Formats: sequence, C-alpha cells, structure tokens
Amino acid sequence: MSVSLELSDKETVAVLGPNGAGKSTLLGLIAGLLRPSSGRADLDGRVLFDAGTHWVPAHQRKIALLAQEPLLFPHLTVLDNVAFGPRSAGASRGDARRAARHWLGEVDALGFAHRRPGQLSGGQAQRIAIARALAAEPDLLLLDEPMAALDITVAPMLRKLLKRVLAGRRAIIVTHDVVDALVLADRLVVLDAGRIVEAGPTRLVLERPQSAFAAGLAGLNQITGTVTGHGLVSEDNMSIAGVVDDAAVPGEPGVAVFRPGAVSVFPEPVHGSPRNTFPATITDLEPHGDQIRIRAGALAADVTLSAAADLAPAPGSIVYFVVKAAAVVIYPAKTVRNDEAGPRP
Amino acid sequence: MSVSLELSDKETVAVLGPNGAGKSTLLGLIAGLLRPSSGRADLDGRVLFDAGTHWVPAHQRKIALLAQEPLLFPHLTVLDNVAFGPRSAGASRGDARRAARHWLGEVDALGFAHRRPGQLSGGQAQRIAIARALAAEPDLLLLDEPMAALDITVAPMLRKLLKRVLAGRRAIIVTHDVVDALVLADRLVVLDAGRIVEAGPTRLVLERPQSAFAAGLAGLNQITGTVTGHGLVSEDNMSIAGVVDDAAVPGEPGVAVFRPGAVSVFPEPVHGSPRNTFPATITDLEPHGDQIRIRAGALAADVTLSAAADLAPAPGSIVYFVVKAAAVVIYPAKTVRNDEAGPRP
Amino acid sequence: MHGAGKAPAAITIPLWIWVVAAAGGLFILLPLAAMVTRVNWPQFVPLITSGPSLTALGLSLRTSAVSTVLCIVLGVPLALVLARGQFPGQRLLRSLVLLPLVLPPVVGGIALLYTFGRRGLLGSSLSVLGIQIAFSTTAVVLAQTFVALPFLVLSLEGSLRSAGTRYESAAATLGAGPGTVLRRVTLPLVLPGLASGAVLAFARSLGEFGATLTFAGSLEGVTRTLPLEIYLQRETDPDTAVALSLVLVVIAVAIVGLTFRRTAPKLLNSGGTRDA
Amino acid sequence: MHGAGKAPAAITIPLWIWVVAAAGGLFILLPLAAMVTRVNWPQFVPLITSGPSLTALGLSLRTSAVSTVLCIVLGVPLALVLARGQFPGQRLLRSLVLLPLVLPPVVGGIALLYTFGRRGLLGSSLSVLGIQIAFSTTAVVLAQTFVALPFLVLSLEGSLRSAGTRYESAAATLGAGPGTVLRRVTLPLVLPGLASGAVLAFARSLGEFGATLTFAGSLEGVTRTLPLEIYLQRETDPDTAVALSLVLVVIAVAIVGLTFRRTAPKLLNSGGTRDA
Amino acid sequence: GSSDAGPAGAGSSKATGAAGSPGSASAGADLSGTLTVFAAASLTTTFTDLAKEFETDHPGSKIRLSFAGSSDLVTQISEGAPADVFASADNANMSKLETASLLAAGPTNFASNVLTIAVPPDNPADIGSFKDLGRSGVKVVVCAPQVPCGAAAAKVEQVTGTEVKPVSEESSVTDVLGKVSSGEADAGLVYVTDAKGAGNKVTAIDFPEAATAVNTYPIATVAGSTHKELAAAFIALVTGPAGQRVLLAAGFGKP
Ligand SMILES: Nc1ncnc2c1ncn2[C@@H]1O[C@H](COP(=O)(O)OP(=O)(O)OP(=O)(O)O)[C@@H](O)[C@H]1O
Ligand SMILES: Nc1ncnc2c1ncn2[C@@H]1O[C@H](COP(=O)(O)OP(=O)(O)OP(=O)(O)O)[C@@H](O)[C@H]1O
Ligand code: MOO
Ligand SMILES: [Mg+2]
Ligand SMILES: [Mg+2]
Repeated sequence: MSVSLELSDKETVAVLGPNGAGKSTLLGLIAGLLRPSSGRADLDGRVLFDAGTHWVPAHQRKIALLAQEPLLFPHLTVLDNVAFGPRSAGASRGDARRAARHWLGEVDALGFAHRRPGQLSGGQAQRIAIARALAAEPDLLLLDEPMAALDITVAPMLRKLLKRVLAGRRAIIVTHDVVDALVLADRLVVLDAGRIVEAGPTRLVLERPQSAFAAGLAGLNQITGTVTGHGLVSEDNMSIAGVVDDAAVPGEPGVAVFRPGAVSVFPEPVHGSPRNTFPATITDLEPHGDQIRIRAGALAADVTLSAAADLAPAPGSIVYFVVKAAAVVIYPAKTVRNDEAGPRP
Repeated sequence: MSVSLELSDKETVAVLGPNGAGKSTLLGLIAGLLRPSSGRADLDGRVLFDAGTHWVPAHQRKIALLAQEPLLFPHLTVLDNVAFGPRSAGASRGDARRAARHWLGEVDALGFAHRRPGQLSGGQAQRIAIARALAAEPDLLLLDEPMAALDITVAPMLRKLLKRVLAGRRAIIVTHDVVDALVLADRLVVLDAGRIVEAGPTRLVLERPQSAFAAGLAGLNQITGTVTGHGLVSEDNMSIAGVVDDAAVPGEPGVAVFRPGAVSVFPEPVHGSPRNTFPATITDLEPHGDQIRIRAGALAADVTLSAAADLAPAPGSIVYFVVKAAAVVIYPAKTVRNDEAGPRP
Repeated sequence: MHGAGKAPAAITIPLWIWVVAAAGGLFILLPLAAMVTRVNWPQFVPLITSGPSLTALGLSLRTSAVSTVLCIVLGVPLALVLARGQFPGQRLLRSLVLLPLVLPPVVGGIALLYTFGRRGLLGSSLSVLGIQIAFSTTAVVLAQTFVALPFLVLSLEGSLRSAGTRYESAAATLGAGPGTVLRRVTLPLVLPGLASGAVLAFARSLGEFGATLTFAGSLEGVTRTLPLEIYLQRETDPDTAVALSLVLVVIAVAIVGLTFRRTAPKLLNSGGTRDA
Repeated sequence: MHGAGKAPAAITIPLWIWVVAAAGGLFILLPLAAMVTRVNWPQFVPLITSGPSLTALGLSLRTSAVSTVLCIVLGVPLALVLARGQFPGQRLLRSLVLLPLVLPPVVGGIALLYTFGRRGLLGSSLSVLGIQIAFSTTAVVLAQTFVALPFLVLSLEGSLRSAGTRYESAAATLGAGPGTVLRRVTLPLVLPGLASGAVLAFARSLGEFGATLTFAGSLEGVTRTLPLEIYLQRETDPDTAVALSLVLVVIAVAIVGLTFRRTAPKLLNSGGTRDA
Repeated sequence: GSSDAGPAGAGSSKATGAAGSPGSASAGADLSGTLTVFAAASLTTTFTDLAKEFETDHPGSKIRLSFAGSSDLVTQISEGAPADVFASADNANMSKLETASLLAAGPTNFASNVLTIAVPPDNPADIGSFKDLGRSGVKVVVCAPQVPCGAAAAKVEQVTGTEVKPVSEESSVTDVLGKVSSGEADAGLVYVTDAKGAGNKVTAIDFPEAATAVNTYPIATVAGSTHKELAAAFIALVTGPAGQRVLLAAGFGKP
C-alpha cells in the first residue's frame, strides 16, 4: 500500500473506503502491530518506523488503537481495565485508579467501575474501551470502526460520546459510515486498494464528490461530462439540466450530482415540470433505510415501500427516472492529486 | 414462548421482531432442533411434537432450515453438499447427483459443482445452501435471516433468487429487514417477547401498522388517539391534520402515520402551507441511508447530509418538525388479537 | 506516514522467556543427545538387526497397530458420548478415562491382571469360553489399548467440541438420520483430530512397558515388545539396549513429527491456529 | 404450531455408539473395580499408614509438588515460545517436547542417567561443582519433570493459541511492554489452561515410576516414591501393594476430577465448550 | 566357597563382638553415619531386618537400602550412584563392578539360593516334579536366560533333560512370582526364598535337581565409599552368625 497522510495537532481525520481497501492495515502500521516492508512514519518528530532502520515497538509509540471489539481484559474490573494504561506508564496503583475514575466519569460509566467486562453490554463495553484508550493519554488515537459491532440502538449514543471526546484531539477514525465522518471528523480521506483516491474537508468531499466512489459514499447519483450553459453533457451525450455552480466554466469538465431520493420513477414516460427524464433498465433492487433503492446501472432512485409495491419493479423492466433540474447540482471536475491529504490550512 | 401459527400450502410467512424475540427459537422448535416443554405442532396432519407424548426427530420432519451461515459441509464438494439431502432420503449416488445438478441449475451455480465450500464467497455459499435445502424437497422451508451475514453487495442478488424459489413454496422466513418481508412473503408476523404482536398481509401491516413496533418496522412515525372530522387528537391532546381513511369514524380510536422523510425540520417556528408543526427536543441523531434521522422522543425526521450540516442539530436543542397534512394518513385502530395469524382466506 | 508492504509484528516475547525456554528445550534435548553419544555406532546396524531385535520391533509395530485400531473402535464412541451426550456420571467418566494417563503402568498391569487374568473378574468367564488372554499377544494389545485410549478419546473429544454441533443440526434438517450424520458429517469433520489422536495412541502403544510386563509377560515373538526387549538386553547387552532405545526414539519423533508437520498438535491444542 | 418452553434437543447419538462407548468405559472401569475387590479391607488402614508407606506417600507428594513448579517454570516459557514465537526449528521443538509423552519411561531414565549421572554428559561438570544429582531426591524431581513437562506445555500452548493475540496487541497499544503484557494480560488470560496443565503434570509426576527407578534408584525416604514402594511391596506384600495402588488411583481421580469438575479438560479440549 | 569369607568374616566377628563390649566407645564413634546399601530385590525382607538390627547395634548409624534388580543396581553404581555396599544376586553382576574397578575390596559370598517350583496353592496343573514342567499344556513361567534366575533354570533344564516351553520369560524373578501368585501361570521357577517370602500365596515344590544350579550371593564395599568402616561392619553382620541366622530363616542357603 502507498499512503501519505499528515495530521495537524488536534485534528480528527476519517478514513473511508471499501472492504479490503487497507484501512485496518493503515492503522495497524501506525499503531505498530504490523511491520512495514518499506516506508516511514513519525509522530511529533519522533520516528515511528523507517523501514529497515528504525522500528519503535507498539508499546513505546503512545498511540492507542480502539477496534471494533472493545477487547476489555476479562480478568480485570472495569476500573482496572481503564487504569491499565496509566499503570503501564508507571503510575502507582492509586494514581492509576484515580486517573481511571476520571476517564470513566468522562464517558459516564463511573457506575460500572467494579463490574467485570462480562457483565457489560456491547455498548457499555465499548464506552469503557474508549475510556481505557483515553486514560493511556495517547499522542494519537486510532479508531477502527468503533461502532461497527454495536446494535443500531446504542451506536448513536456512542457517536455522541465520541463527538465529545474527539473534539480537540488528534485521531484517525476508520469507518464505513459517512455519517461518522460528517459528525466526528474535520477531514476525510477515501482509501481504495491501498491508495488515497480523494481527500479534503468532510463536507466538501460529500457535497461535491469528484470520484464515483466518493459520490457513492455520499449516496449521490453522479454523472461526469462537459459543462454547458445551463447544465452538462454527459460522456455518452445525454443532456442534464441543473443548477450550475459559478465556478463551472462551460466547455470544461464538470460533474453533476443529485440524490436518489430526488428521483421519481414512472412506468411510462411523463411530461411535466421536471426537466430531466432518463429511460432506465432496472438492474437491482435493494432495501435502503425505510425505502427501496431501484438501481439502473450507475443511477439509483429511492422510492417508498408502498410506491414500490404499486410499481412492482423487477430487474429487467424498463422505467423512467425523472428528476427536477433544481435537484441537480453541477460543478467543475478537479484533477485528484493523490498527495492532497495534508492538514487543513 | 407462546405462538400459534398456521400456514396454508404454498404460503410464505415472514417473521419479524426485535433481537431476542424468539424468532430463531420458533424455527428451532419447528425444525426439531429444540425440544419444547409444552405445546404441539403438526405438518399436513403429521404430528411433529406434542409435548411429553410425541417427538419426531429433526431428520424425520421433512423441514429444512437455512440459517445465517450457509454451513456447507467443508469436506464435501458443492455437488455432494447439494446431493446430501437426496442421499439421506435413500437415493442412489447417481440419482442424488442428478437431483443436485438440477437444483444447482436452479440457483445458477452449476459452475461451482466441483468446488469445495472453502473456495466460495459468502454469497455463493449461501446460494449453494439454498440449493441444498431445496434438494432435500422439504415440506416446509425455514429461513433464519438468510442474508444477515452477507455483504450489502450480494444480498440483493440473493433476495432475487429467494423470490424466485420461494414462489409457490411453503416457507417461513425470519428477517430483521422489512424489505425482505415485502419482497418475499405473503404474510407477516411480528413477534415480540415470544408472542405474536401483529399479523396480516405484508403490505397491510406495513402501510397501516397498528402497533408502535410495526410502525417502527415500517419506518413510520405513529401517533395514536381519537379520530376527529379532519384529523386526529392524540392522547396528549395534540391535533394532527391529515387524510382520514373512509373507515375511520370520528370519536373512535385511530392511528396517524407519516414518513420521517416527509418531515421538514426548522430551527424556528415557521408559518406556511404545511398544517402540522410540532416543537421537538432532539434526543438522538443517527445515520439513515444517505440521510440523517433526527429523533425527538417517538417522532423522527430524515434530513439530508447537507441540511444536517447546515442545521447542526445537537441532542437537547429545540427544533420544529413540520409535516404537510397530505403526508399524514389516519385510519382506525383495531384491537390486536394474538391468534390472528391464520392463513389468508 | 507512508508505508508499503506489511508483516505482522509478532507479539514481543521478553528475552528472559527465550532463555528459560531454551533451558526447558535443552532439558528434554540433552538426555536424547546423551543417549546418542552412548550408541556403539560401528555395531549399530548389526545390533538393531539381530534376530530378537527385529522380532521385537515387528511385534511392537503389529501390536501397536492393532491396539490403535482398538482405541479407535472404543475411543470414538467414548469421545462422542463425552462430547455430545448428556448423562449423569459424565464427569466421572471423563476422570476415569483420564486415569490411565496418570496411573503408573505397573499398577495398570496389575489391575488388568485382576480383570482379564485366569483368576480375574472376567477371567473365569472367559476361560469357560475357551479364551485365554494372559501370556498371549492379545494381552499385549489390551495393555497397550488401556494406556493409549485416553490419548485418542481426549484428542477426539476436543475436536468434537470445537467442531460444534451446527453442521450436525444442518444435516439432520436435511433428513439425515443419526447414523448418516455420524458417518457423513461428524467423523469427516473431526478427521484431523482423530488422526492425531490415533498417532499419539500408536506412539504411546509403541512405548508401553510396565503394563505389558506385568500383565502379558515377556516371550520372544509373542509378548516381548521392543521396550521389553530393551529392558532385558540392558541386563547383558547395554549396547543393544541403547541402540534399540534410539530406534524407538527415532520412530516416535518421526511419527509425531510427520503427523504434526502441518498443524499444531490438535490433541492438546484448543481452538485451532487462528490467532488474530 | 404452539410451543412453550424449550430445551436443546441434544444431537442424537446412534444406539450402537452408546453400547460401544459403554464397553469402552467398562474396559477402563473394570480393571479398577477388580483392584478394589482385591483390597484387604480389614487391614486397609494399617497397610497404608505403615511407616514406609507414609514415607513414600510423603516423598511422592513433595517431589510431585516441586516437579510441578519446575514444569511451570520451564513449561510456561516453552509454551509461550511455541505458541507465540516464530523461529526455525519450532516444529522440531514441538515434536521433541511431545517425546517424553510416548517414550518408555525406562528409556527416559537411561537417557537422564547418561546426562546427569556421574559419567554423563553434564555429570562430570556437575561433579566438579560438587553437585551430585543422580540417586538424590533431585533426581526424582528431574525424572518426574521430564515425563510431566509435555502435559503442561501442550495444555498451555493450546490455551495460548485459542486465546489469540488480540488482547496482547490491545495491551501493547496502551503502552504495556512485553513483561507487563505477559504478567498482566497473557498469563491471567490462560490461567485455566495453566491450572489444568499443572494438575495433569502433578498427577503424571505422582504416577511416575520407570524413569525414577532407573535414574534415581529406590532409597527409602530419598528416592522411593509411592509407585516404587508399590513395585517393591508387590513381591513380598501384595496386600500393601494393592492398597497403595488404590490410594494412588484415588488421589489421581480426586485431583483430575476436582480440577475438571466445572469444565471439560482444557488440556485436550480444543476450543472451549461453546457448542452451538 | 565359605573360605572366601575369611578376612571379611574375621573382621566382622570383631565388630559384632565389640558392639556389646565396654571397649566399643571409640569403635562406636567411628561407626556412626549413614550407610547406603544397594541390594538385589530378592534380599528386600532379609536386608530390611538386618539393617534394623545393625542400627540397634550401632546407635548413630543409619542404613539406607535401595532394592532393584542386580543389573539395574550395577548400572546405577557405574553411573555414580552413592552406594557403599553392594549385595548382588549373582557373581556375574558383581564381577561387572569388579572388572570396572568399582569395588573397594574383593567380594564375599554370603548366601546361596536354589530354585524351586512355585505353584498356586491349589496347584491346578498338579505339578509334582521338575519333569512335570515339560508336560504340554502346563503354563510355566521362568526368568529370561539373561538374568541370574533364568540362567539357573536353563542349567537345571539341561541337567534334567526336561525341555520346558515357558509361556513367558520374565526379566525378574518378581515378575515370575507375580504370575504364579495371581494364578495366571500353573508353575514358575523361582528361588526358594521368593517362594517362602510369598507366604501362602504360592506353594513351593522343591526338586532335587535344583542343587545343580546353586546361585551365590556376593557382597562387597563399593570403591569410593566414604564409610568404609561402617561398610565393613555391615558386611560382617551379614556374613556373621546373626546375618546367617536371618538369611537361613528366609530360606537362603549357606554361601
Ligand atoms: N489476515 C490477513 N491476512 C492476509 N491478508 C489480509 C489479512 N487481512 C487483510 N488482508 C488483506 O489486506 C488488504 C487490506 O485489508 P484491510 O483489513 O486493511 O482492509 P480494510 O480496509 O480494513 O477492510 P474492512 O473494511 O473489511 O475492514 C486486503 O487486500 C486484504 O485482503
Ligand atoms: N443459547 C441460548 N441460551 C439461552 N437462552 C437463549 C439462547 N439463545 C437465545 N436465548 C434466549 O431465548 C430467547 C429467544 O431468543 P432467539 O434467539 O429465538 O431470538 P431471536 O428473535 O432469534 O433474536 P435475534 O434477532 O437476535 O436472532 C431470548 O430471550 C434469548 O435471550
Ligand atoms: O537381581 Mo534378581 O534378585 O535376580 O531380580
Ligand atoms: Mg478493517
Ligand atoms: Mg435469531
């Protein structure tokens, strides 16, 4: 893999990417749990590794890693779990426990101090794991899909907690959930096949995705082509009407995006106020929240359950995707530079 | 647990319910993998068990169970896995393999016939597991969250396959996904704490949920109260304007539902065409598809990522949920009878 | 940070652990090395190919093979019952099955004598049937089976437990009866565990001495296995004894090493080799 | 369908399996029962409380305790290195560690004698230092450790492998160095496996006979452990021998049974007791 | 050869004589300490008794006894076992030590032993003479020719011309006795002393041809013994009248 990433102090970066993109591998390398064959890394001027010559073992890096599973030590109480970091750093038992109590308080879990991990629910355990990682006072906190193993009912609470504790802290959070990036991170990095494919301030990347992958992450339909006066001509010569960004220069490469939710689906062609109608052959149906997402090649439309039941869409049948020009945003395409992952100015 | 359930021939019933509701337990009892302390069951006149007196072991029930994991026998080829049922029923090796080929063809997996299960992806393996279950020619097919362990990218394909093979077949499918119920089942049963809380034709239950739980499943905001001339007065005396069903009689108990997606959220009270405005204290934020669901107590609103970014909603802050009367449906409340799970007439 | 390629950074083991482990390894290795130094190498081949040596080796290999089969026949059901059954006395049964593992073989031999001997618990009934076990090769096999059975049972029980019952349940819902499930699902699934259990049982049978001596006696070609031959030769011909001991060690290492070549020993290994 | 309450329908075991398993169980149980029938019950207490018997029992318990400690000291590092390390010769080391399990103890005793005896590999160096190991209580402990070590190492290795390294990695990222990880995470996590390994090592030490006789001799109060006392008494006083054998059996069953009371034997149990 | 016992015997009578005399004070001081005696397994009972007697005679002294097969003991002594005195069940094993220069002084014969036929008390095969052992169907157990009792058995067979087809050739006389007393074998060739020691568990059937294979028991001080005086005193006790009385009572013959 080949990744170049810099974090300023107190910055939280979200790393997104498909399965196998190398997100966990990246964190493992930074934490010192994997040994790279080449490359180098440093933290606040300390070299962490420089392939072949330098290798700082995990326990000397001051980098805590929080994974999907809380991995609380089952033989220690919650309090001693949280005190583990301070103890390892040489604090006395009393000092370590005091620190642990402080951090347990921070995650609203003082009540569990004397429980064993086995007596906690998944969400509670993950909260303790966060306290334990923070108690080690790491210079950098790594989070690898910290909410992936949690019930949908407890994830929001944990997200709130993370929002609080990550504020003003240097952290890298790997997630498959764009909402995590939005809520928790200042900056977003999209990784694919071990490379950075897109990077930038979270909201910008999600609202003006350059790559098809980022558009997919943001849940947007994306069409690339050439900007025209009042829209875009796609590569396969389809005209799209939309709201053209000021920065977009006609004749230059551009990108058009619109939400699947903004697309209406009709069994026959319709004529009316919406300006864009695309005939589409259904390729797939999948659940999407409380709606059904109808896919037709690269485009998608979300319809309600009852609309879907009325439409009875089936793969292979031809339908018409209709979207208002007002729902389409058109902006200039940028050349994605792979190194553009520096700290926010 | 206490469940009374009848299936007509060729009917597929979906069982939904929260974690721990007893869905898997129900299937285990039917399949003969769990032994009940009381109760009885029969299939086409054959008694399966009658606590204390009768007990037909799993292998004599002609009921196949397909679980989350495909559980293909790792030491047999795909072909021999599928031939396992016919072989166990006494078919010759040749006949069993012929049958296996037929069912592999049905699931478009003839190409894998000579692979070992270890060489298959999760989705492929689950397809083979379906063929294996079908090849046993069961009188009843049980499916326990057959797609839960699959990647989001392969689930739709499997759903299509299941739609095809379950058509005209007696089956019970346990799922946590309302879309599965909609696509695959004729009838829906909602289980909670070992009891049926709601049952009926799938679409009816999802469009006109009676219980709060079913409303949640259908992804609808639900308010119960008393029907008025042009709407509903809730139990806490709030007036809701909406489209009143013909069957709803003013003065009788009624139910109002509307989609979270139909709710607009404003930081200040607004006045305009929409007829319903509810002040709401945000209790939670969670991702929902490509949108963010803002929860305020029992009500929810879905907003887009960029809307959320603009609104910067935080738990505790007060916002205004606004919904058009046209988006609210009001219909009569029925008394839920726990035995109402008979076959469709 | 910029990185390319990767390898798991093995969990660091403190240095002193390596040192003590080396001492532990030497503690087992040195005695074997010491034995090698005492071998009369010029005479080695003649010593181990003398008539009595070859006879004893042949007998040992044959009886160990038969007792391994017997261990499989008795041990597979025992392991199944211990791993899958639920019955009163299950714990006691497991303790008892473990017993020959820790019982001095001579005591085991005495106990066998009291059971299958002419005057033993079953002996008189067997005599009536014309079956004479004592002083026969059968007695050797019984003694070896007695001491080797726990190795097979417990190895297989472990495999059965870690394999779980999910595949068996799946097979049952596909219409397979208990016998079919056992033959086509359970046994194939635990085959590696069964194989290593059988190998250990074979090796233990090959090394069995005390119980055989006490219960079966020592007659060339009938009951005098390799360990007994070694014991006897020690009286008059230490060179042969040492040479034969080495043969035994080599056979044992070869068997154990070959079987566990690809995997950690299943017998004593809880939960496979997946370490995260 | 209407159902209330539930119990897992245990996987059905074919009837003939139960029958054969019962035969297997009897094969181990009967010899013990036969021994019980031969005990001279009126004299039982006097027999086992005679001076030499008590001396032997005391010596056995003491040496077994020490050798168990030694097994832990040498075995824990060995198990760690086998389970967590990556080094050339790892497989060979595992085969070697298994060896005493299958080696006739007499051969083991000879090998030890050739190592620690006065003329042995290390013996002469040790003599110079004024250390005489052979024929001392130390020799008993060494013999017992030699045969018992595999039980501890392989039991613990299994536990270590099934515990995985994830907790250790977590501890490392929290700043714990290798020593701290070992002391505060690894060992506590595998404590059950260590405990059952230690118990089996103790039981095996208690039963050790052949290697002790050969390497340590049979001096009352110094090297004559309980199994040796039984062997000696067998000639002149079979009643005492049988009574002491029974004592040994009871101690072994008690230890093994008590330890594995709550769980399946960790030593030979791959993967815990979670069966779906 | 009782003549072999000459010098040691003389020494011993002095020592035993001195034990009761008032002039034994200095001798008694010399004769304190722990003496380690390695003795053939067949001497277990007699030597245990004699050791007690010795300890009574010489307060402050302690005898440690190690019993095993003679050749085991030879191996152990060769490997440095801390033996002061070695009592073998045959001359062959004693001479192994002698050739290896591991004896402090030449050995003294102190007892002899002859074979007898041990049968279970009910004598199931109805054995009456050595010839009966040659009958087919009789389960006879003997020692292997490699061990002393087996060598003796072979010699008797040769003299009587009876070909015994044993069902087992054990590596120690103990194992032969065990097979007979458990009723497993119809008969076994063991030493008179073993049969006697087994009490009513076996019946001994003496046979005249046994005299052709007398087994002699030698005893000697081991080289490197740090208790040579004590060793000499113990050997004197064994070879002296007190020792002979105990040995005779156990069934041993005169050396
Ligand atoms: N244990 C492993 N052994 C070998 N290769 C692995 C292992 N785990 C991951 N890989 C490979 O390394 C690459 C990166 O994997 P990594 O786990 O870092 O991806 P990821 O982005 O974290 O994926 P996910 O979203 O599934 O967690 C992938 O190509 C994957 O196949
Ligand atoms: N292995 C088990 N041992 C004991 N109780 C169990 C076990 N599995 C489930 N239960 C209990 O039985 C009840 C029903 O569980 P069941 O697994 O049938 O629920 P479910 O509806 O399938 O849930 P899920 O959606 O999580 O699969 C629950 O109360 C649960 O706690
Ligand atoms: O040395 Mo013995 O007394 O023949 O066993
Ligand atoms: Mg990952
Ligand atoms: Mg379930």
